[in-house]
Amino acid sequence: MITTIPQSTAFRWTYRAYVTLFFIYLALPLVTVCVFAFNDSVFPSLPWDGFTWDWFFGTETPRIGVFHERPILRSIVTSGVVAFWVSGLSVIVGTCNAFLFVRHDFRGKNLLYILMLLPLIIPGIILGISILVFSSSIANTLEEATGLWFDGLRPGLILVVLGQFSFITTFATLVISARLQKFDSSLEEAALNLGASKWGAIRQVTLPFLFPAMLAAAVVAVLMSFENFNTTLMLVGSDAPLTVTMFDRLKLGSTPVLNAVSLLLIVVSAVLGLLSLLLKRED
Amino acid sequence: DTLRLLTWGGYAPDEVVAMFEAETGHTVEVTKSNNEEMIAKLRATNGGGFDLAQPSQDRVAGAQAEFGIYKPIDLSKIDTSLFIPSMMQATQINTSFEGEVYGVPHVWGTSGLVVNTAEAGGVQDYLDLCGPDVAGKVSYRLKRPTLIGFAFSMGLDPFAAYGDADAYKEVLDQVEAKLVACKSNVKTYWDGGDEIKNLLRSGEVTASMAWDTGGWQLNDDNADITFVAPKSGALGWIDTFVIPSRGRADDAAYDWINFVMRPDIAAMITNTAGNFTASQGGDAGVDDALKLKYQASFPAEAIDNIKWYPAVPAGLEALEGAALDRINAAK
Amino acid sequence: MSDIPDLECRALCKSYNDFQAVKDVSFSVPKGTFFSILGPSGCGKTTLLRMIAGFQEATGGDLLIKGKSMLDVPPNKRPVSMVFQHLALFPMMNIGANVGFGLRQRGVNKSDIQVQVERVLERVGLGGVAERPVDSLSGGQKQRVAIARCMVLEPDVLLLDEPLGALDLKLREHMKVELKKLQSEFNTTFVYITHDQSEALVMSDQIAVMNHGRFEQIGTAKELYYQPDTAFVAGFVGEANTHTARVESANGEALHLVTPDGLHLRGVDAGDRLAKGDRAQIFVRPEAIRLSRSVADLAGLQNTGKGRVESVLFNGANSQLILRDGANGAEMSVALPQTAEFRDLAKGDDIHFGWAPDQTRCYRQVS
Amino acid sequence: MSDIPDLECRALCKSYNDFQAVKDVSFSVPKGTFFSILGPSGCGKTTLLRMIAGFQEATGGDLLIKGKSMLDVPPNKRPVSMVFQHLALFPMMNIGANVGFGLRQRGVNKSDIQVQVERVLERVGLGGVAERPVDSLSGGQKQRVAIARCMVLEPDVLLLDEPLGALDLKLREHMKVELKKLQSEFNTTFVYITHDQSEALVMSDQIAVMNHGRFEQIGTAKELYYQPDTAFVAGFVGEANTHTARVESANGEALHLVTPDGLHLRGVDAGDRLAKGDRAQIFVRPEAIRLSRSVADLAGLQNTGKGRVESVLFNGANSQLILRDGANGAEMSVALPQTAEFRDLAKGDDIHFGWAPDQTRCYRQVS
Amino acid sequence: MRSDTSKLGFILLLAPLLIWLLTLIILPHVGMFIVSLREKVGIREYETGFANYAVFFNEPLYWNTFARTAYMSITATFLTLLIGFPIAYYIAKLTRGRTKTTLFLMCLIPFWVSELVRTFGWMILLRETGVVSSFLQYAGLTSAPIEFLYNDAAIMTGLVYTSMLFMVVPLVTTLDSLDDSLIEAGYDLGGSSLSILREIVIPHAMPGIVSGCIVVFMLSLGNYLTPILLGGKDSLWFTGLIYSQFITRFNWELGSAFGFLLLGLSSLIVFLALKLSGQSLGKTMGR
Ligand SMILES: Nc1ncnc2c1ncn2[C@@H]1O[C@H](COP(=O)(O)OP(=O)(O)OP(=O)(O)O)[C@@H](O)[C@H]1O
Ligand SMILES: Nc1ncnc2c1ncn2[C@@H]1O[C@H](COP(=O)(O)OP(=O)(O)OP(=O)(O)O)[C@@H](O)[C@H]1O
Ligand SMILES: NCCCCNCCCN
Ligand SMILES: [Mg+2]
Ligand SMILES: [Mg+2]
Repeated sequence: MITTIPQSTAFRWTYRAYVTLFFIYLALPLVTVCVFAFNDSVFPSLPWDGFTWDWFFGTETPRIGVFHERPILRSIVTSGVVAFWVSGLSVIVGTCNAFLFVRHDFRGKNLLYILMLLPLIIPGIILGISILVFSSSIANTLEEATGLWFDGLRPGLILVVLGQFSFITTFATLVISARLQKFDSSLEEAALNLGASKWGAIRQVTLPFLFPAMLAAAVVAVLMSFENFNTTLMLVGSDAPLTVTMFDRLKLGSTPVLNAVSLLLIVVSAVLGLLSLLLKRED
Repeated sequence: DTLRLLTWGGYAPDEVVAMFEAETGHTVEVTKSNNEEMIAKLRATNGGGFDLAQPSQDRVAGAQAEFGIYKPIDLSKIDTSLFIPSMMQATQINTSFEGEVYGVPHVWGTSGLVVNTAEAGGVQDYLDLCGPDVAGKVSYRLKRPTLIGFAFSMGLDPFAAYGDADAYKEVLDQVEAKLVACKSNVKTYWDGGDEIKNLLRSGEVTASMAWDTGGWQLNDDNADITFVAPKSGALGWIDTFVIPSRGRADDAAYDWINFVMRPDIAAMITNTAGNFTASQGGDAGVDDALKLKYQASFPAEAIDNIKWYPAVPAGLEALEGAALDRINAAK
Repeated sequence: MSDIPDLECRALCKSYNDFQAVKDVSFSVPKGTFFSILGPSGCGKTTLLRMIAGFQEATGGDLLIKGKSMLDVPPNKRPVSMVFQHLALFPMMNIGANVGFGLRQRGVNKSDIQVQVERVLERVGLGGVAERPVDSLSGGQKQRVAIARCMVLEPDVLLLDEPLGALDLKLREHMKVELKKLQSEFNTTFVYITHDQSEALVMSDQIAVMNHGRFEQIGTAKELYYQPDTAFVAGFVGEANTHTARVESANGEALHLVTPDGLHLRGVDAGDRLAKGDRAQIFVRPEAIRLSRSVADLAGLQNTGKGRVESVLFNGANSQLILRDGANGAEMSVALPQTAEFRDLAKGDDIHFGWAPDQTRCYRQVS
Repeated sequence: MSDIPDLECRALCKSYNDFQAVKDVSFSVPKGTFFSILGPSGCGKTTLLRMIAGFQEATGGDLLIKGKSMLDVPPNKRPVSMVFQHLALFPMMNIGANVGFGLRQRGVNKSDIQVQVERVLERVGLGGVAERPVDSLSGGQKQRVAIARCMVLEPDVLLLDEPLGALDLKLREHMKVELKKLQSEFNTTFVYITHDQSEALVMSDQIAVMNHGRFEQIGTAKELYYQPDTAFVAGFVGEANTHTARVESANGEALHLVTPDGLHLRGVDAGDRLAKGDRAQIFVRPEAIRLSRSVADLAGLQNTGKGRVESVLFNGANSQLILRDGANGAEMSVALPQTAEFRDLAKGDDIHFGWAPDQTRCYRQVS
Repeated sequence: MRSDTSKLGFILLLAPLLIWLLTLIILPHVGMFIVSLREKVGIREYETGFANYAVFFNEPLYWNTFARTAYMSITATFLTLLIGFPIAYYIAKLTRGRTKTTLFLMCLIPFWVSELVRTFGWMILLRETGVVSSFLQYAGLTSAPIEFLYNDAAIMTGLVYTSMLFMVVPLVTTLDSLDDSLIEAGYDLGGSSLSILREIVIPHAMPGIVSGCIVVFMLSLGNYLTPILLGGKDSLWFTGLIYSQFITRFNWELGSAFGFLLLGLSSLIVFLALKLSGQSLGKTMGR
């Protein structure tokens, strides 16, 4: 049951075997994806035709490596731009929300809190289509009324950013609120008592305290943005982020280039994921 | 300018793009897609987001009527002499709406059967895909060409029923029943050209309904696999150029059209995409091997038997969609 | 000039909605005094202190520092500093930055800050630690940093909200002595709140005992201990045995009382001017009770009795006996004298006890 | 039958890798005893208790309850119950379900459980609260529920791991007395661990003082206080002034010592058989030191001196003086007698002091 | 004066929240609802009514798919809980220090990789010419290749895999907060492992279980990639229907109606789960 309670050896070993199997199950698909990035074949499947770096550095069709695939490189940049805006916006709004929910009491607070949590239980695809439908009808109305074009309200990067922002902000709010809740408000009072102004106290004491959480929230936001598919799919215009590009590729039939991209993604995500955990542990 | 091109896989090979960019100074961003998604995207953006798209000719007029997502083609900006006149004309007729022309032809080809003759030599027509000898080794798309192909194979004439929704519904019901019964034979419904090629190449699928080019390309690696024009007739399609109503780089779009229709470029595209183009003299530079395969798949009577798609009247797609959904849901 | 008190409260009040947390509190603290506010949990100490610091607005009365009203001065402009219960050292800054924080807010230039920070750290015995992170210090050292952080600003009044509450027993004992020493070195006015009587008694020049939002008594430790003004103070400061009784006769301060069991006691009136027939509450400290094996030894004491030892709570120098009074069965605790004479006393033994009338303080019973 | 002890440990050991947390501990606890284990933090108390409960495996020695070895019995089968430091009441159950938990595990039927739960709750003075949630109780009440939860199972031995540690001062004082009372009512063997000497002294029949994994001494409170076997016990139990000195001459137990400053002291050998020339550590309790304004009064005491009052730590009955010895400048704390004679003593006053040789316990100095 | 500035501060904090919720959550859903009420009667002609909802109820295909999606999602949720609980327990209670951190991190790594990549991995593993089939042939356990892809079991494998971390993480967090001494106390009072699990561990872990289940259920219900890519011809999933109404049928009106029904279903099931377990959304999800 716990380490201090004696258990039979058979039980302990069965339990350990189960845990081991579980982690094999977790690792298997990822390891497979990574391994086949080096298969010297145009399919990411058996048989194993030898080792190659082509799917990273190749320049000859059909073996064009990730680093020479313009569309993939472009979509990585697109994903990066989207992630930047999404994490920036959601951390800012999340920080405001955290202050609002932790520091203020007002009528309707509970209702707003539930509303704030709602994006967690709305399927991503619904978020996507509702924003698509809504922004399109606004755009139609505006265009009819003014004769101008409102491209920002049509599928494209702006909507992708807004769509992802709409639910990632909830995560940012939760992460930052959790830390702000742990903030001992007497620290702020101490700053006031030592002569700091209200804003000075927040800037010099509260925000530095929140910083690890804000950074962790930003990393989480970047990761969620990078991997988001359902919401993005409905809002994407001509600039497709990486997952959408990969999905299109996958539908058309996969080559190990996809494995190569995945491998890079896994490496980067793992690094970022670890980073965010390290930051969280500072809490 | 940047030309945002919404097209099929293979229609804008990297070398062609590079040559075009070098020659004109435009940049090209290629998004690969299919008919439904092209229209869906343009509908969502209200005709924005892209500067040039390539739906099939039967999908232009209906979509224009419903959503108004294209702008008329300015034929004066196109070097019409580059096109095979008959195709140009047929396409213009099919893509006209309220007196304006919305599309010009680019690539044409057929859908038929791609078969591993060593393992599924018996497959000669669409209905043969439902035979017991290929059980579990079959693939086709769950899209309208499959409905049409099976209808012809069952001795029906879906195109004749286009004008009459009830009659067409009748046709669809029969096809639906057939495809539901056939479902157990299917390994998976394929989606993109490379996907079906992978399935055939790996041997997971031995007989499929697919585009002709796939068969010819696979033939290079495995002589057993090839395209077979079905007994009841291959389905002929022409993919077009259309200009989205809110495209922002019309000049670049026209430049692209005129560029890729040049016989030398057209030949390059044929060599990668596998399909012939509407370019006058474009087949001159095509690999002899490809021409041979084409001729082997299409003896004269097979060419005559090709069923060319007429434009889809608006509204029929809803019927087809419902039928496809039911097939998908069947167990 | 020097007769203006550093801190003065005049009928200060604070209500939360209907609830009056601080009621009409008035006091003044002369310069350089160690002033403690002692009271049970929830009596309003923190509220009072936070009003002085400016974190809570008074709902009535006035508050003056060096003779100037502070009511409209925001907390960051008041010449008072506060040591928080959990110290509230800034964890994101090193020790030097913590101590220099207030000077930075005043816009003092960097090199001056550094000099002053180092000087004050040395005064609290922590020279050379400026670069170290806060967490590298022990509890007692942190305490000193918190004080240094305030003292560097040379406040008129230093407020301390139970700063020893979070420390463990041994360290608390030690810091009591240390705090008092620091205060007399800096010669700054300290206002110290606590619910631990021994802290207040040991350190303070003046103590105010607070209860239910009111000050019950202000005085030195000895005054509170030996001459408590009210029953509450008598019970809260130090231990005491209590009885209730009726006043049989009053002769000036000297009272003659009878308990409900008919026991006669002699006591002194603690100031409530009790008269015959009044119900009184009586307090007798355990150490005021003398023990003896023979009645004769206790002859001089007017209140005597005989009891049986219920239990011996042996605790070295602070041992106590729990006696059961033979006359009325009441429990009584008696400090066990350090003389070897009573060391062998055990449960069940009988013993005589007695105490003097002037150790028997009587208050009016409030029912 | 009754001479089989309830609990017996024989050379019990516990190592964590290289580190020996409990070393060769042997003791036995007769039925009905309140047995305390007292020692500083980290000395191995919890480890020992958890071995008894079965949550930690002994790495050597034997452990018997009512004469039966428990080494191979899993914790849920041992006839001992444990009151955890933070009580470990189940927050997901109401009070009745908490107390009835153990009986449910034994398969006792529902109505019996209800009856027994109610009975034991009444015995701890909490009748009728069975339906209430755990959190509706005060700290002291929770304590009693935790005890009731164990006692309902009628264990042979009840183990308590610093159960008062989390309570505040006043409540802790109160619970000390209460715990002792409960123990004698249930007449169950209690094994109680604490690092607070006053808890151990007040409640226990027998106390073991533990240090670095070893038992230094087992005895009653008085034995430990007045006849500590080792320097550690002398320093840990009760307060003491310490000196170091060299033995000048030894005459049986009586020693004559000289401090490094040349001061001559008379003391008794605490059992280390000191000889001339040995270095000794000397302990004198603050309350053993007598004060007087005249030297003459202290004539009988062989160790005397004169000092100046450094500070008066007034704390009611427990007031202390800090004296600075005029002869060698050492600080000394002296309990302030309760007699009014010294009440007016103030900082800077000079006073004579002295103590008897038998209050001067000497141990061999371990360098 | 002081209360004026704090009022301004409050409004400044409130504004982003309101703008966010209003323009990206509330109004879009209202808009979607309005669109779902538009019946198409001809080319570019619409009327208002519930026809789109009627389509749903009259076509067995749609509500069958709806039911299947709900049923599969609930199954996936239970499976995930069943598989994940012992793991979370192991990490939270049976490991310490470095091992614990490592195992916890190992749990998280797949979580940070896009779902697409994870599913892609399963495709490579499960396809007829894939790793598992080849391995079985190599090991002599089977003579012919086996197709593991394109069936409900494959979908379930993918869903459980994708969701696992969202179950394990909240479980580890709540189990971590279970004081070991409660378990010891239970044991000390004579409890068996099973009764302690039932009476102490599970009641304590309830908020984690509920929040994990809600998240996993929502993720499964709203999943699009896994059923499409692993399910093949049997991939039917309600999100797929929504997607095809928007993308291949250009029928936003029906698609919006479907979207609303899905939202209704998910809210209903979450509501029921919260009611049955006596938890609240704020408590479980807000952590
Ligand atoms: N913001 C508030 N709203 C309502 N009542 C409050 C508020 N703050 C404190 N109180 C009440 O005022 C009374 C005094 O509280 P205060 O914190 O001043 O007590 P305290 O003497 O410092 O107690 P402690 O020794 O426990 O710190 C308490 O009864 C408390 O419940
Ligand atoms: N699992 C363990 N592994 C290694 N060392 C341990 C372990 N548990 C305890 N120790 C060490 O054993 C020694 C005794 O610990 P134990 O908890 O028994 O002390 P304690 O007397 O109960 O202290 P406290 O009064 O602080 O509770 C300590 O030095 C501790 O660091
Ligand atoms: N129904 C029309 C099909 C059009 C197909 N275009 C195919 C391009 C393949 N490379
Ligand atoms: Mg307080
Ligand atoms: Mg311990």
